[in-house]
Amino acid sequence: MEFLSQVAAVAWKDLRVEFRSREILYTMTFFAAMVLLIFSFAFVTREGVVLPDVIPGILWVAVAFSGTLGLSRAFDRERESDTMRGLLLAPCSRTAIFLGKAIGIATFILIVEIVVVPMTAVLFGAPLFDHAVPLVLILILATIGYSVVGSVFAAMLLRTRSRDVLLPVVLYPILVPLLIAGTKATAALLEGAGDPTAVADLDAAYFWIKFLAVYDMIFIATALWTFESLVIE
Amino acid sequence: MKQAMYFVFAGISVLLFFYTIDLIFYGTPLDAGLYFNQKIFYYHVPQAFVLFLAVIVAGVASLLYIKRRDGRYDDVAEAAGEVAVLFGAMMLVSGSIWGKAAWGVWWQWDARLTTSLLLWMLMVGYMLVRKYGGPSADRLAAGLAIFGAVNIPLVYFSVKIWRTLHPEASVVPGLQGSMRTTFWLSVLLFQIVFVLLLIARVGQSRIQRQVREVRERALDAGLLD
Amino acid sequence: MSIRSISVSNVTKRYGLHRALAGVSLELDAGSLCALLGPNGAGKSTLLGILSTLVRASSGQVAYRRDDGDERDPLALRRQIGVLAHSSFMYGELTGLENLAFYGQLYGVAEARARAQALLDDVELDERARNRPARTYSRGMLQRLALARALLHDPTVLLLDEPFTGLDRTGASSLANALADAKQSERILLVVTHDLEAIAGLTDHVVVLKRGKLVHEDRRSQAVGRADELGFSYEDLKTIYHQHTG
Amino acid sequence: MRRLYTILSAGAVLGLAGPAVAQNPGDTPAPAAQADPATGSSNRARSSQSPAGGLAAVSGEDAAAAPARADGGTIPPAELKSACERALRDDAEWREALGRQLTGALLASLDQRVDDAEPDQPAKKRKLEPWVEQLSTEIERKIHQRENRAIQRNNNHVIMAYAALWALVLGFVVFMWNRQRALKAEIAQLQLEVEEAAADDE
Repeated sequence: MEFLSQVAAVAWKDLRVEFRSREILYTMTFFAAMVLLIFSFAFVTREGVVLPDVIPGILWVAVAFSGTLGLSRAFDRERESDTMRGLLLAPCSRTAIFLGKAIGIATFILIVEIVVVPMTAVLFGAPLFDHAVPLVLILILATIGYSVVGSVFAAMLLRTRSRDVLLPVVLYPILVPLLIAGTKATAALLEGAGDPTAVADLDAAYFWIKFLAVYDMIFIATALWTFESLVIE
Repeated sequence: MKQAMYFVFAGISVLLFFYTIDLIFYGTPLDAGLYFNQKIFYYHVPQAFVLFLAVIVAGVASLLYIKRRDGRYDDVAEAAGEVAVLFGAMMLVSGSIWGKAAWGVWWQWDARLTTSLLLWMLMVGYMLVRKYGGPSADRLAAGLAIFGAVNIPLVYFSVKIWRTLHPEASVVPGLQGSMRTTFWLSVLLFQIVFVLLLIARVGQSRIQRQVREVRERALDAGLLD
Repeated sequence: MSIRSISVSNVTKRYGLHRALAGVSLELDAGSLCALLGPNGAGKSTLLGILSTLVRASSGQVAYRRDDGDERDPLALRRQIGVLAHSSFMYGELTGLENLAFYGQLYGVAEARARAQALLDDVELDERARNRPARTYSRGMLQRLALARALLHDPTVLLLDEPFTGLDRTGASSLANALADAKQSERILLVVTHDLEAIAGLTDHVVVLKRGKLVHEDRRSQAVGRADELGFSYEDLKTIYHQHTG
Repeated sequence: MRRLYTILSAGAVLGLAGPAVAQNPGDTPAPAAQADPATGSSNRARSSQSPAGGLAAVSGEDAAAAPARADGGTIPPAELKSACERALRDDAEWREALGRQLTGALLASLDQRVDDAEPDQPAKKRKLEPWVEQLSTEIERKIHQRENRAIQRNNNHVIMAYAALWALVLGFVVFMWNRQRALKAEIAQLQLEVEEAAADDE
């Protein structure tokens, strides 16, 4: 029981500190918006229209990159103010700290998604919200998976010199299935974007949602099982 | 004894190499569609097997390393990682040549090729982490190897569903007669070469570790400074 | 279960090929304040890190003795150890009270908020100050907050790393009083410092480290509980320090 | 015998077997060369026709009547033939023109052959002299055979692949070899250091 209260304490602290300074939230959101704009230079055709099946790609790349930004910043902040040592000194297992941080980061990414997804819908005219329920499911499941795996590696990279460089190197190969699933699920939702008659390929979307759930479970289990021995000095 | 076994296997692999070369160029009929280019198939697919195997070996060895804190497993993981990068490179080269012959383009986003490329990128990342990870590089690399190995089936399925519009029958069971024997002989050849290279590479990283430990122990004992 | 003594036997620590500690052995007892002196880079902080279970020794053992045998479980150990470091471990955005409440929850302290309020009174952080974000605190206030944090879970071992640096006269003397009280209540105290004057009179055990080796150790048996009989005076500490690190 | 030779060569070049692909029956590729029964006969037919008539046919108009002699009698074909051969031999320019015309006709027939193959093209059937037809099918077959052999032969492409693979393995082994040597040097150096240190301590 104490484990859960410790996880809650760390998560609550992270959220409270962030809502006071909002440093990560603003930077991540701005960065994600910038990624969207940069992609629009690449994909908006002369007539000002974006090919429909590129839109999920743009969305998920923006989320993935801004997530990495948020991840490394969240852990860097603990290291700079040396508060990480305060946490490590506390009588709680490293896994509790890691889970607390993961919950914090998941919340940050979700907040960024709340801004970025409507923005994509507006900028690229994608009817994302026709099927809001599956969309929200996809976003939540993907964010959970992302923050769990991301936190594991960000925590391990804490004291490494070249961590900002190594985090993407380490993280993206592992996140490939998640990004594929996210992109394909969103694409399935936008399937019938053109003509009103076509119904979006819902069962494909739900397949990918199940895939994301399996991905999350597998990596949460792996993280819980190996994290303690991965970070012990 | 181990040394002798090693050279026995090396000999077998050389013989098997000649035999498979002969079989590939003479023993097997030309493929109806690809004529001669199909011949690369006998090397391409076994390499992919070895790549997958090497990643799994690296993952399991890393898991044992962090659970048992024993440097020997780390050597195996490092060796398997490097050999995986080698075989991955070979597989990609032969794959793209076969692609050029079969589909006329150097790279084809075929499900299996893409999965192998992603796995190869993972192991290249593994080498990068080992090289630039600093003092905690071993644990970091172990973490990546474990998560990477767990990731294989996920990558395989997600890419398979993403890339295969039509589920085409896998080529391997379709072989008959001399093609089949040649194929499985080449697979055997590559497994042996993989094990040989792995053992040699493990020996090397073990020596490196032992040298480092001797130096450290000497430091502790105040012998060196 | 409080820890009665800590015995360090032949502990070494190596970062890659750099040797921070080379075979240090010493005993720390309840109710005594040990001053760990030595030039920079002598390995003082490393030793403190090892004692606080944060850093793992390359070789050698550290035994934390309780009345009924050794304490092995690191989580239980950390419940008994309080650390006051140069950095305050405080979150700038959170107020003093919130910081303490957070750590209280982490340490599993019963009624963390009440306990925090009491400690903030002890360290004389008034009502207005404790509800301001910690980043607005002065160095002295931050140090007092950090001391409150270190004592939050009533640890029997108190490790202090350069606690006096940056403190003004009143701050240093109030910290010294707090240390005296801690000694009074039979805790194990280890102070790493250069500020000999601040700990003069409190120290009954001096250890000098130089380049990772223990070069000098001296105890002044001071009857337990008799704060008035001074242990090492300022002059004693100065001579010892210069003698062994000259 | 040939296989043994190839194996040795393979060994020498480490997998760069330059197999002379024996044309053993098992190896003939699927598109069997259609043995063209007519080729034999078409040569005979061509020689009996007078080249002049052939020329007219080549340019597509109907065959003209036999040429008349100035004095109204017809010139016997044999005399006509030898006169023509002499002319061909002497007048290089005319010969070349004749040759060019002939190849032009052949190319036209091949083009038409391609057109016929086009499914959506309306088959513009142009009446061609039979011997031109046979000649073009024969050429086409020859091209096909050459393509076929090239494909069979383009082992340089696949051999390059095998070579690249084994070069990679070789590169890896050499890379490990160097690292082994560096390791040995480091061990020797460490040995030295330890001995020195031990010597100092006594």
